[in-house]
Amino acid sequence: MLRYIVRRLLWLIPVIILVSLAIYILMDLAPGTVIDSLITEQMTPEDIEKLRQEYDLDKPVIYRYGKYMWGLLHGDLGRSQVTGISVWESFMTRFPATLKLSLVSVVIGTVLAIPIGIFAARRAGTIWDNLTTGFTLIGQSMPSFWLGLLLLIAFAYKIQLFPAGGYRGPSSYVLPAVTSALMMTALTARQTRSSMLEVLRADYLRTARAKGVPERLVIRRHALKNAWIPILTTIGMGMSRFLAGSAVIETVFSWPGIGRLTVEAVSQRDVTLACGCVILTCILYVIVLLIVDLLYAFVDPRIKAQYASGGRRRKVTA
Amino acid sequence: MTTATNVLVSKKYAKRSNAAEVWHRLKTNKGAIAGFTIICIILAITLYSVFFISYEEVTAINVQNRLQPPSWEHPFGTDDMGRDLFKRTLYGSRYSLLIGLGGVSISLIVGLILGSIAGYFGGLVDDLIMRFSDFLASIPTLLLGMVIVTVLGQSLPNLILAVGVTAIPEFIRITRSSVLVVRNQEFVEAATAIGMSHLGIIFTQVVPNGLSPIIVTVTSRIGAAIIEAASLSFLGFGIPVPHPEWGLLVSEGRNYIRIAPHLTYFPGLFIMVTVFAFNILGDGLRDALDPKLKK
Amino acid sequence: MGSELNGQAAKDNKELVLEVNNLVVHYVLQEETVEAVNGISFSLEKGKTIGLVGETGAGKTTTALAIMNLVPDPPGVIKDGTIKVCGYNMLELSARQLEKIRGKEVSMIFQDPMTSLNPVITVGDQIAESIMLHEKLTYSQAFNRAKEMLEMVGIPGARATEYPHQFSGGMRQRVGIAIALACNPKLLLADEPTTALDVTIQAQVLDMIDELKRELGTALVMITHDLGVVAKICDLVAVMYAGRIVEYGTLEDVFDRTLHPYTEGLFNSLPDIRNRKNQLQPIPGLMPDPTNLPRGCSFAPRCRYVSDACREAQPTKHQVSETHVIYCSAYDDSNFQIERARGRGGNG
Amino acid sequence: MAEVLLRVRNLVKYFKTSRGVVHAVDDISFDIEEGKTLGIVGESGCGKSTTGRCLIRLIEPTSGEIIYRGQDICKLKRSEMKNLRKEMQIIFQDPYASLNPRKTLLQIIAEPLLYNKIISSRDKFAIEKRVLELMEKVGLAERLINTYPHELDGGRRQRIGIARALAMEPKFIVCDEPVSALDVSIQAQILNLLKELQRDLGLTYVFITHDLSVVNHFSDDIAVMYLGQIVEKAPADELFENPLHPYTQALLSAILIPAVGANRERIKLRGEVASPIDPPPVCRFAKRCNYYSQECAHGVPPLLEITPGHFVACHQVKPVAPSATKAN
Repeated sequence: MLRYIVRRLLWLIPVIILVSLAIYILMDLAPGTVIDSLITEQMTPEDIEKLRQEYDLDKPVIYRYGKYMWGLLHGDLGRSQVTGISVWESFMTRFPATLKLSLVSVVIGTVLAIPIGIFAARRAGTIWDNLTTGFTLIGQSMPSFWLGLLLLIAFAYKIQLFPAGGYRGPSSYVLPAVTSALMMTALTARQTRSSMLEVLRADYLRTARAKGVPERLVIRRHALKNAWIPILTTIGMGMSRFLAGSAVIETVFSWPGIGRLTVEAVSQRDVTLACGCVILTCILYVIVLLIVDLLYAFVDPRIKAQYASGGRRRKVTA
Repeated sequence: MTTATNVLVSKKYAKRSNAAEVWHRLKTNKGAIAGFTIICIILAITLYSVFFISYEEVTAINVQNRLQPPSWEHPFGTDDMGRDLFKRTLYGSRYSLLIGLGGVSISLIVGLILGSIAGYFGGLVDDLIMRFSDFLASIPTLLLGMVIVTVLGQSLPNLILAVGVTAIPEFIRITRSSVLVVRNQEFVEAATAIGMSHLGIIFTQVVPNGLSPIIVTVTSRIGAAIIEAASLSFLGFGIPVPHPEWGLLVSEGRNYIRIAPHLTYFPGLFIMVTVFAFNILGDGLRDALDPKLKK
Repeated sequence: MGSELNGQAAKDNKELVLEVNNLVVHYVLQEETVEAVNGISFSLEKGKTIGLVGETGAGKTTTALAIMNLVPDPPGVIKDGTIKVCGYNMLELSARQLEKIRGKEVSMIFQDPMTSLNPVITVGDQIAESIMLHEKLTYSQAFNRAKEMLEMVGIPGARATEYPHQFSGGMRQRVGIAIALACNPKLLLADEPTTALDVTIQAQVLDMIDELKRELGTALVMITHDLGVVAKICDLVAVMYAGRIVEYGTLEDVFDRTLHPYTEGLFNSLPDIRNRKNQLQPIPGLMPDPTNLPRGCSFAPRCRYVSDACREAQPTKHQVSETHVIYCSAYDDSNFQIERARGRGGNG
Repeated sequence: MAEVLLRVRNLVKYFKTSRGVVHAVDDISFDIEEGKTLGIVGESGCGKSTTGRCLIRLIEPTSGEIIYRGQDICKLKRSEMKNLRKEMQIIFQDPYASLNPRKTLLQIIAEPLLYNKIISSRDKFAIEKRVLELMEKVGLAERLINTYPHELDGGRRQRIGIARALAMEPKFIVCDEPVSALDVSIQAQILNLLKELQRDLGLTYVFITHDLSVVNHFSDDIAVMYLGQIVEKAPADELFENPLHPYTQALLSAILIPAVGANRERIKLRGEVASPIDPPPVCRFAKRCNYYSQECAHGVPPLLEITPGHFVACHQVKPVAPSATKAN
């Protein structure tokens, strides 16, 4: 088991190297540099040249990348080229906001979605099933920024129930959390429904009923336990999708999280900060996926045995 | 019977083919019909806009008319530059369709080739391709899209490329697993037994049988690509202004959300309806192609 | 509620563990109706074994599920008939009453040991579950009983904490048997319990079912397509075809005094291990489409003794002896004999 | 005596897995005479299907020789093998998985003809004529020509599989459990059909099955496999009357005979089949054997000819008298 975790974490190393290489060099090659925003009318060509030297822009990309990697090797992500604050510090001041929001929405989403999914699966083919399927399909089809804006218009401007943005107090959580939780609910409920449908056909449920297990326990103990794998996958996917897409919701609600930080860094050509943000987000992303994979072992002894024997991660199709 | 050799016996017993059977089941699926109808309407809108709405018309500034609420003259109202939002929204449909179809084509082609190679041959090739796919999948999609657009510059083709690249791992995975399923079937062995080559087997046995999950993924992935592109535009990494791309329209509307919320409503609604149509069609296709439903 | 059930049980005949009367089960699908079971009746005494024999689609499994009142609904509909297990009318009990009887009075072993055990629950817990439900024991007591059950079916009790995937097919089927026998049921339904197993393992499992059945005095309904299995462990045989019983009697009645043309056809289809040069005489044609059964005898299209009367009307019932019943119109002619009977030299 | 059509020498097939090397087929040798049937029996996982697939090179053997009409097919190039495939065919166990679900009966049976350019794909009439001929030969009604496999029952599908195998007029057919998925009455139909075809076309069969009464009925010679090795091989009569290997004896005693009072005392075996992964170099059956002695822990017993035509691989084949069956 431990060997499996270690192997998965080691996989991060080539990812970090490749991601940083790709992003650092690509962004460096992109038109425009970080000093574009620092240059003012009054500056003489000499001043600009000095600035370029300060940022090592007179040297080849490989030099800058090497310097960056050297730092990275020592655990130093460098400093933002715009603000001069260390990348690690900028990231960590923003990270709690994103983490809290994603946890809140994952919890709300899961708690809502699983009963909805079971409800729909057990009434497959009825009007109730069609209604929930319709709801989840619409939820999946809505761009999150649009849903966020609609909620803003309704609950922050028309009836001023919640603040329109910012990160102050519990009431500011409501709208962004609801927005992302709705997306999560739609996704997870759909997955729960289809994996429950799959499980409800299984032979071992017939065995359980033949033993005289009450229907409610057949669902809760025998069926749901087996449906967990794909549901977990979706929750994990939702969580990582949230991380990936956090920029959008954070922008809508002026939420000071890592998504917005990355967007700002990329638009300002702040190569060091952008690269650092992407690397750290990738690490988070991989860790979330790893946690989900480890949870599989919890719910399914077959997968646990696979990990123990050093087998590769089971590919679960969502 | 044997005397009338000028008529093929198989003609005499002609019946519905497999494709016709799927089409028949699709026709009886209300969701799929609804999705298909909406997609046709959107296509019609796009064709109309291509022929009857000019780029100048939707980008020309008319400050006197700015931020008017919806009316008969301007069904969706006007924006901060006084441009008719209705026409701008109709004009914008082409971007979403192009991005959806174009982006998915890119990921489909790359994913199909790499995925089937990985699935059919296995071994080292499989390992290499899957490592590449894992690597690509470990970068959050929106971030990858942002970086690609930033590096290559903001334009429609680059946006399509960005959206396409991010979905490649998904297509590699789906293709690979459906090829794996088919490859281990006995009828593939039977084809080997009659002396068929690898290429022959891939094209006559594996591809036709592994296609269903791929078709379903393509359909629902189009929707996801449209949303992703709109999100990139919304964040300022899309097609440059003043092109009336839907995500960009919502983003512009956001600045006037208090005084002119209609700027936000309509383009967003169009995104949702389009994506919904593709999703619901994908759902219907999945049911129609499901072999379990076959008798 | 328990006393109410007991009272009902006391009224009925104690000897009969199972009475099935005119059972009709259909699967109503969107475009068609599958007529799976079309009016079968049989009964079983305490401690006896009946073999339900037939080919795919004969309605054997549906009958067993109907006895448990577990026919999946939809699409399954029990159209007619009564089923009494130990005196309880299975088709009229409430869901809660059924739950009390299933696993306690009647239980079932399923065909495929690979899919019929829950993969994420330890085998010990799966056995203990039914003990806890029916015997009101604490978890640790029930788990100890589960270990004893495992020992009884020949698996070390220490393996109770393992999961199904850690067992081989034969072992899993033993676990299935342990689950079914955990609460000492009066009636056991075994749905092709050895079909998925290898020859030597099949023999082991059959021996074990036979021994346990004798030890516990359980009545057994053995569903199978294998006449060898029937010969080994059954006292009574019901041969089924297209949802009906065509021949019913003791093992000797059906095997040594075969009367029905279909039963004869089954015997003629089997290679004889004692005479390998023996030519097989298969039954021509195929099983009728269960959504579109013929008007007359369902076997008529494949029967070598068919007459026009067979095609027109349902076969008539002939009670040949106290134990032996056949449904075949050919015997309306008292001189009629099938070839197998002639071979025996039994002149009528 | 008929000519030897296929000579197998020291055939080995290993599969590498993460848990070790699976010895699926471990050094087996046998001959098949033209026009005869060799039955291969064994329980699941004994390597009988792998052997069958190796014989026609659907799976590449790890080592060994498969000599068909004097040439070793393992050494043939792809193109040479393609020509030979016309003579060597296979009928599969699962009539559901072995037919491409997206093709009609016509397309499935015509595929080998078209692919090997036996008939030009332009000559629709010739194709159809040949397909109808084959359909008639295996007993499929003309009206089924455009049906898809999923519309048909198991017996008819198996007939399609046979027609496809016959399309190129093969001389040698591997039948991999062709009847084990079928009902009794249908099973007899297919067995009779295969026998008829053998008689009419002079076919040579390898008949793989786990069903002893079927193999007894169908084969001239029988090889019994256990964990990748042949433990006993003899003419069918001889094997059933005078089984010498303890495993064969146990296997035969486990057969359930469909007659009242015909079932004798069964020879009980200990435990279950061991793992085929990296087996120790001793008799594979030793752990379960009722006649186990010190001798059995020394090396894999070779397959020796005990009486003419009767081969047994057992360290103690002499002490095992036929009467031992009853003594147990």
